[in-house]
Amino acid sequence: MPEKYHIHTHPEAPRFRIEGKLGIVDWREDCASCQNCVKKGCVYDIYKEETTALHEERGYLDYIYKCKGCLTCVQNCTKNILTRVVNTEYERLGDDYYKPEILLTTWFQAETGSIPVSGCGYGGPFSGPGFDSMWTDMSEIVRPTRDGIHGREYINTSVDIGRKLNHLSFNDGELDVKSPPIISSPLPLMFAELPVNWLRGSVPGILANVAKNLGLFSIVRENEIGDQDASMVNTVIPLLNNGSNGDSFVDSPMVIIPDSPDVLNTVESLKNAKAERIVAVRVMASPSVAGRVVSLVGAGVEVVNLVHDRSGREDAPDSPRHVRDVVRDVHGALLKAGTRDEMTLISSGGIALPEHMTKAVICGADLVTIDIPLLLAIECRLCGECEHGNPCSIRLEETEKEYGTQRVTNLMGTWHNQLLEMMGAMGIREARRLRGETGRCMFVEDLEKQAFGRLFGKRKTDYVI
Amino acid sequence: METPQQVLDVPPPVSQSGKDFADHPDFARVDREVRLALPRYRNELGKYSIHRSSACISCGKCVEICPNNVHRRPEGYRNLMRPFDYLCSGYDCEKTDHFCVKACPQGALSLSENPAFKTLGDRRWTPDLLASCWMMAETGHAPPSHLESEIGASEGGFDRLRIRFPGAPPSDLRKEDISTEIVLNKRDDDRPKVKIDVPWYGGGMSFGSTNIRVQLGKARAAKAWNTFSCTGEGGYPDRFVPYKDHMITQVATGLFGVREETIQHARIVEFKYAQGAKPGLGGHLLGDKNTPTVAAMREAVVGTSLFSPFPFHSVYSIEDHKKHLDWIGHVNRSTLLSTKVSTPDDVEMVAVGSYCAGTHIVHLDGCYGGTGAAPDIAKKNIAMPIEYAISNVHQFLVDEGVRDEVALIVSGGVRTPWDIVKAIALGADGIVTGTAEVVATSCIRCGRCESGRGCPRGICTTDAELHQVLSTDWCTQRLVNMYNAWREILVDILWRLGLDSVTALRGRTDLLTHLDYEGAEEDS
Amino acid sequence: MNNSDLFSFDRAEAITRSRAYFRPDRDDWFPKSPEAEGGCGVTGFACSIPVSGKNIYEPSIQMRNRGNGKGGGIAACGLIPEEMGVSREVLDESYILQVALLNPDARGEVEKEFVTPFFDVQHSYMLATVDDYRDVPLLEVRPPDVMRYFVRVKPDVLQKFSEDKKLGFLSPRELEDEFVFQNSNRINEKFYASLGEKRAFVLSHARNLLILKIVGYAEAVVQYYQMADTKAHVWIAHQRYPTRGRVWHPGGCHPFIGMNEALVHNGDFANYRAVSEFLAQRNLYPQFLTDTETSVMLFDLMTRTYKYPMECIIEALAPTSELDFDRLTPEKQRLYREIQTVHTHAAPDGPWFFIIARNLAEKGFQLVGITDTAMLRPQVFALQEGEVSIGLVCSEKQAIDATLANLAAEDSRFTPVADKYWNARGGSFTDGGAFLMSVVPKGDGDGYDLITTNKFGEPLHTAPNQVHCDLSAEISCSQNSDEDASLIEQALGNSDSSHLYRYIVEQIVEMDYDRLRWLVNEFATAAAKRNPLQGIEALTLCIDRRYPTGTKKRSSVISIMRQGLQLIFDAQPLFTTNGGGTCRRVDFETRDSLRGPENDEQAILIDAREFQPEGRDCDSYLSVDAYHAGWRHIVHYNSRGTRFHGAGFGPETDGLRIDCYDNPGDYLASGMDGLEIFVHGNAQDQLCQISKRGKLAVFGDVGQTFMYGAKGGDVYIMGNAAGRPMINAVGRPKVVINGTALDFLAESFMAGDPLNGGGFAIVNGLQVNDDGSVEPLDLPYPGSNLLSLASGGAIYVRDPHQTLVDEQLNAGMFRRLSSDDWKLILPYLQENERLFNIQVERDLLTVDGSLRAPAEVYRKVMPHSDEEIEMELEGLGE
Amino acid sequence: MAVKTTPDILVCLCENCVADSGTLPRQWDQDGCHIVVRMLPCTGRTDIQYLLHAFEDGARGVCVVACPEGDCTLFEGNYRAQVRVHLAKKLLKEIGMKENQVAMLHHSPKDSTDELKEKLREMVEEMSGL
Repeated sequence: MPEKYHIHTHPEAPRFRIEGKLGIVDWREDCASCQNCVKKGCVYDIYKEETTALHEERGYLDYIYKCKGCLTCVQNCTKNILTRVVNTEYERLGDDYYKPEILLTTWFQAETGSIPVSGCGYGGPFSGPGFDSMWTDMSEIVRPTRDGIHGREYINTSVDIGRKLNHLSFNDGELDVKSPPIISSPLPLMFAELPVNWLRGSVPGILANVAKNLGLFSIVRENEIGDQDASMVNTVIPLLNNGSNGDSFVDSPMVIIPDSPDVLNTVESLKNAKAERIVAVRVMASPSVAGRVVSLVGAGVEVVNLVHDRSGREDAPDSPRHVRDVVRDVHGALLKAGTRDEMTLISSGGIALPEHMTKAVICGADLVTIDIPLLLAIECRLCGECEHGNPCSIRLEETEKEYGTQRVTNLMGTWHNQLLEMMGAMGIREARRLRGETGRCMFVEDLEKQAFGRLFGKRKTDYVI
Repeated sequence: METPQQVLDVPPPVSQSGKDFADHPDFARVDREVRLALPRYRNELGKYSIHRSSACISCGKCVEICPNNVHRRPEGYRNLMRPFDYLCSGYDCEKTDHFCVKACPQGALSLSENPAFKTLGDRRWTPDLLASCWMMAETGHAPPSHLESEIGASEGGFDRLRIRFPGAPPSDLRKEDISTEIVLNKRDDDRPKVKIDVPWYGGGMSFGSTNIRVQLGKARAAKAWNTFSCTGEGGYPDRFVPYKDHMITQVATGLFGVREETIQHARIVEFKYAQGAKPGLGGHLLGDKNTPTVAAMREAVVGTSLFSPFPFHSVYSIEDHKKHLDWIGHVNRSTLLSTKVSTPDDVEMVAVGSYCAGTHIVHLDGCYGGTGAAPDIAKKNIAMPIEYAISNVHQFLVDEGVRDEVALIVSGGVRTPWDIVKAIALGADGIVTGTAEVVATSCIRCGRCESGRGCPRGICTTDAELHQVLSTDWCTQRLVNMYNAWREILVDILWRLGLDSVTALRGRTDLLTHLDYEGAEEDS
Repeated sequence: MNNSDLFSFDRAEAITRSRAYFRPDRDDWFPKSPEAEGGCGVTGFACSIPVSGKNIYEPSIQMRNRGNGKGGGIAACGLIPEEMGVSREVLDESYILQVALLNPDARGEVEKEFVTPFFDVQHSYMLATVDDYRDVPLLEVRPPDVMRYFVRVKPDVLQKFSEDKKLGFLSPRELEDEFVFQNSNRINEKFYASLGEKRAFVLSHARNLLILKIVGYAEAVVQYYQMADTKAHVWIAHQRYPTRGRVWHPGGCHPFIGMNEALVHNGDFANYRAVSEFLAQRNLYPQFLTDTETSVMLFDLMTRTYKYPMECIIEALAPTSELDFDRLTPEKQRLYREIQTVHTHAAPDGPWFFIIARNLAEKGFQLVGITDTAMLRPQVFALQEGEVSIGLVCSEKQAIDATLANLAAEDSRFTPVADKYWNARGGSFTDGGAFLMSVVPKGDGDGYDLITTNKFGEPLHTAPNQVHCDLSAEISCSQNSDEDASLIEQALGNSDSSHLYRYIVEQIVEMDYDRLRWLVNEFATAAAKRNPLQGIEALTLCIDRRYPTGTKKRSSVISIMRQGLQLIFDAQPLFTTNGGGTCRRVDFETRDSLRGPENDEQAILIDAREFQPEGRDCDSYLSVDAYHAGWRHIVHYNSRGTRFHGAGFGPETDGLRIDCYDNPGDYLASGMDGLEIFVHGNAQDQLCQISKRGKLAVFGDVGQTFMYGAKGGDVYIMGNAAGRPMINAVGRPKVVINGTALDFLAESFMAGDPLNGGGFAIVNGLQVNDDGSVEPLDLPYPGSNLLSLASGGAIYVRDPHQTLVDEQLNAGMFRRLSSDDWKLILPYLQENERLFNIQVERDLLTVDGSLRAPAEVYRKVMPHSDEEIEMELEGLGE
Repeated sequence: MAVKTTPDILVCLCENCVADSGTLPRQWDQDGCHIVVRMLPCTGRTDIQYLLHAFEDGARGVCVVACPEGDCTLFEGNYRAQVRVHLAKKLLKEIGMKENQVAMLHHSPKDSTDELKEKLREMVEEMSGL
């Protein structure tokens, strides 16, 4: 039983200017230079840099996007020469799945290592596509909440990966069955293999280092695994190419092979090579994936890695389903086949925020894999320059190892704490009990039918999910 | 059997005790009268901005014709003041005869959208809703028509519900006869039948997190309108004693500042099981916010961080909850009991369970409610929006046959009188205001309440310097005005619906339509 | 895998496959339950002799306020053949199939389709009931008629069943069990679950065990089905508090039948869906959709289908975790790791507490109590061993005492006080959070023994070779009466009330019960007239203190002293009668005649019988009126779980003294501000919440969340505190706990610096045995969390052997005891000595026989004060 | 602290001139000069000191791109920018540098971003000659 798992974080300031959302523009000509200028009264002392920036010209605009948006200066200036603008650079950040807010909060978490806390209620849309269309449950009077985050009660977030027995069997008190090999991850997440154009410079080294420190697993493509020292071996999971025999990775804890028509004998040959090594099969999410997974598991596959695209969608010609529906479909099919408890389901793709990890586990995945958030932690801006072959504006490949490691460790620390917050709220103290517990979450289409359907009849258009 | 002598140094009592206030009777007196409560800042943000170029020859033509008092020239001055463009009704004015830009002989005036206005607010509290709330708090009447003051832009819940008005309002119904009273004790027990004049009361903002002047403003506005405000978790400052008939005292999970003395003050005791915005999570007041006055109130020791756990650690089932209610009922024999819960998946079960345990008021706090500080992950993801919870709980209580024995009060995302009508039509008896009251005292929802020295605008802060910017009278007047504006709009809506009281509106879902559902005509 | 387990592994597969046809044809396998419930009241006892149904009556009434009359049920195991109207052989071998007929004409169909074709019916009858259900108090809904059949499966049916389902592996009895189980499932599917309206369902189908449940209180079951005189070895009962669903039929009520066991449970699962999914993959589908049904299905799956040993079943339900896991032996850790890998995701999460009645066929009967790992439900175990032994489990201690009092009235071999009371520590390495009370047949064939073991099989005993007193026998005049008489004169002569106590301590070992009862009786009658207050104090001292009692059981000695006190109390004048004296008595009838004290009246005695547990008619409500009328010394006696003693008096109540006898209920002394309150015995839950000032002394254990949110007060506890003591305490509470706490002691303690005005707690980790000897517990503090997340205050733990480890702390640190610390806590230890006779030198500072310096005995635990932790915690935000 | 590369030509571009969909490279080389684009919330934000500092750092030309007249989102930002550019030209002349090393362009967000690139290319060509 691991002792109380806790990730120690330590603040690590960013190397480059963060694209703030709000800025202040003022017409200095009309300024009456009042003695108690509002700029002196700024509670967050934003303008202190302005005076220095004017003297030594060093990117004088750095400070204006640190404005916290309290409007005190704009509203108090006697000449009303200050006005507030939204930084259009900020609005162009990321893409339609990785919205600017996601980048900003990920950068904050990677910098401070503490979960983002702010005042006033949620200001976003009522609901949204994908994971935004479900709420997790909370419990108060009837089921107690577990207060893990403040460390009152220990909430165990570790999950087991591998094949499990349907039940044990005893012979006059003695356990007389040997359960198959199991590896355990302290968090329900793994580092996925890096998208190709981020395989530059120190980036892969940083992620491997964090995985080693935190005891997490990281998936690496077969040909990218250089010579690793002993300590790395037990946290790296090779992703084998099609038809590779995986001999050079005999003592890795687990390997992943892509699905193919004769994948079963590849699995068998790998298992014969080393029975202790777990073999996972990677399957692309598609409308008919559930049947394929059930047949694979029926044939003895221990772990299935269900892969979606970057915004969590299956590849289907029209209206592709999101992770939350694909995973529930696969989980339900395995349940009906009676084999869900014997295998491990890993969902990849579409996990941008810690709540996505929790919601994916609720929908039925044992654990998830993440890639993009790790890159955001070392300040990537998803500007897409590297995808077009241009040089990276922040030279990601030159990130120092300790700096990058601390940033990603901070992010993992906040993801762990936010997982504890959500599990604590729903009164569950074991991540293994969170899997498939759709009793502890609410889907918007069900709530709509139950509450508004009863009052207003049928919806004109289905809920956009 | 004398006990060992203890070394005691009790922290100094709060400087102004309740007795001080009792001695100045006039201070506690407050009335409903609407008086103009000008904005606290020099440049209030408006939807439009008017620019006066140097071509102006101060002829004063615009001062005469502008009905909204945008252009002013104080007595004895030649030049005009910079235009108060937050009062300007903008392009609507073009079609009228008093359009200052056209009327200006020199063509010195120009009208444009205010660029900073669009950077305000968010999808739930749009800039128009913020400006409407400020105007209501300033004038005490309905906001000007150029502001969209009925719905936000969250594309769901209240924002997709519309009220279905009949053709013509009934001729015989007079607006003065419409009653907006609701009864909070619907049980036939021997506790007083507490009634409030308006179907809402103020939400709890704890001492130690909020400016005492804002809290006093809320308390005095509650007294003026014969409704309630709430002390929040941080204990019961003596300065509330003059308003104890209008102050709900809160027993929260940390049991901070809960003393038999304060429980015996209150006409209503509220059990705070959860807060909508951070359901299922405890709270943590930083050590440096635990000033001597806060420590004295919470009977803690100065400078220690104060943690409130999430659940009541002594309540893990409905019958534990019943014991908890009976305990407070034992300590104060005439108080009403209110149970504030957030909206879990089985909110109907929690509501009917609280009813069985003896509570008079079931207060549901939806997940999109306001907060001084909450993890962002909680605000967005945990618990159900209030709109679903209201209709489910109302229907369930009706099926159980106990709907008329318990007051169902809801909160969390109720922003305008229109939201109140929709909430009551969905099945609530009344609502609790939270963010709306804070916006009335010039909050702009910048979300910086808990970082560093607290709210930069002086509302949710105990910072010695920052909280001087507000005065109790100003806060009181702003809230009295807003309550008046809300009541006028509410009465107007009830009148147009032909209903003579707000209780008649309860559960009338037939008066509502939802734009995404069949049978709803497209939004006008 | 060697072939024997091949055999057992396939055996389980075969049984699971045989249930394949249970799979629901609709695609939504997990419908939402129309009903839901909060916590409830559960109780159960196992006795070495069969006892009548009346006795499950009493604890159920006591816990009526834990239910709301919408559901109650009982189960009885180990019945008497004659009362069942069958022979011994039939009772032992055949199944008692009980079908509840929600509408009477369903009986014909049930029998035609599911009884006559498969079973040889030895005997069957409709259960006798009272004529009109309205005669039974508080029964609003007519309970269903119940048909009871004593059946064996026809051999040919069994043969065909074994072939069809390929169950050749099973022994004949296992095969028959499985057939009965599946047959009942089909009955429920046809007559209850599938069709819209519910017409009938199987109440129970076990051997020598039956379940009855109704929409009403549990005691109404016993009255309505006239079970008051039916005797059985093991009884369990449940008061339900359903909060959802129009309940008109008892389908969803507890207990639920597995195969050979009945289970009641109070609590709620956070992961009901995950548990249902675990069962669904094993072809088991709940039909009544409640947590309890899934619990008994889990239990039956693991006992009958998988044949797990009892210890492993308990581990699967309440997995050992945190520090307790690390303290297990390595091979046990390996075994538990295997069990957890397979079962943790389906272990019930949330507050729960199971009481199970099991029929072990030739090995007798068994009562099992299992608590959840976070110990969130109140649970008390009790044991009384002697010529007749009984083990009890209950949500509240007062219900246990009510049962014993009832039994003692009926059969003098029982005494109203149990020999031993204790709490189980869920998921712990010490007792595993579970206790099994097995009624095992004696070697010589007639009569049974009661063996109590914990999860690990370690037996639990009360003091050996002690005998109970037969309280109903006449008191004969003892031979050395004159010596005792003169002692009584002396005791009453001077004002020292400990005179009698000292005499008793010297003499009691040789005294026989007769002499003791005579002495107490005489003393009481004399004191009642001349000086009742001193008499009360003297006898109270004999109850509070522990001293050697020779071959006499302490529980009987206590009962005798208590009868003496009762004599004094009853002799005091009511308000309605005139007559002087220092005391006035008031009971339920005369409660309106309350008036202030006149001339030399000092104390008011409140007889708590018939008072309500809470509200206007509660005895503590009356005590608040008494205080405002001027009384400054209040005594509560005969209290049975009535609540809020010492609460509701308002601010500044210095000078008020309250004494509570028997079973004061929850929330005692909550909010006290200056008063002094003494509890002469064990206290229940939520004691001393938000206490501000004043003093509390408890001559026994205290329950859950003791001193929750306390602001101050001097508190002395002779025994243990259960879960979460002093959580969220602020200000300056000062507490001495002589025993220990289950877990989460002083969590979020925010009581400043103890050395200048702050608060602290002293944990001595001792156990005061019945004979007054004081011995250290094996671990002063076994919990996994101590002073977690605190920002003030300190805990002084008597831990001479340095057993406390860092993993128990969270943002706390150990510090050596300084001389100032000792100067601070010494006066409290001296007061502790004065109250409980736990002496500072003899018991606290001597370790393995040698006197030690305080710093070597006590360790100080205080919050980690440096900035680093503060900053990290600060990062978590409010 | 921004990326410290000394631009030969500094372009101060108002963010609102660039259509939402358009993307503009931040730095490129043309005719032997290194061009760096600095995005501004509004050209009203340009300060004469910043323009002159660019020259101190060795820039050979500065160009300010603002919204067309009367179409500035902040109502008078581009008007103030014209005043400052005019003043900067005067100062450059005084210290003997060529006036047209500071230039001002107008571009409307409605026109396509390629047109903007074209204008910039011409301007750079002209400036590189100085």
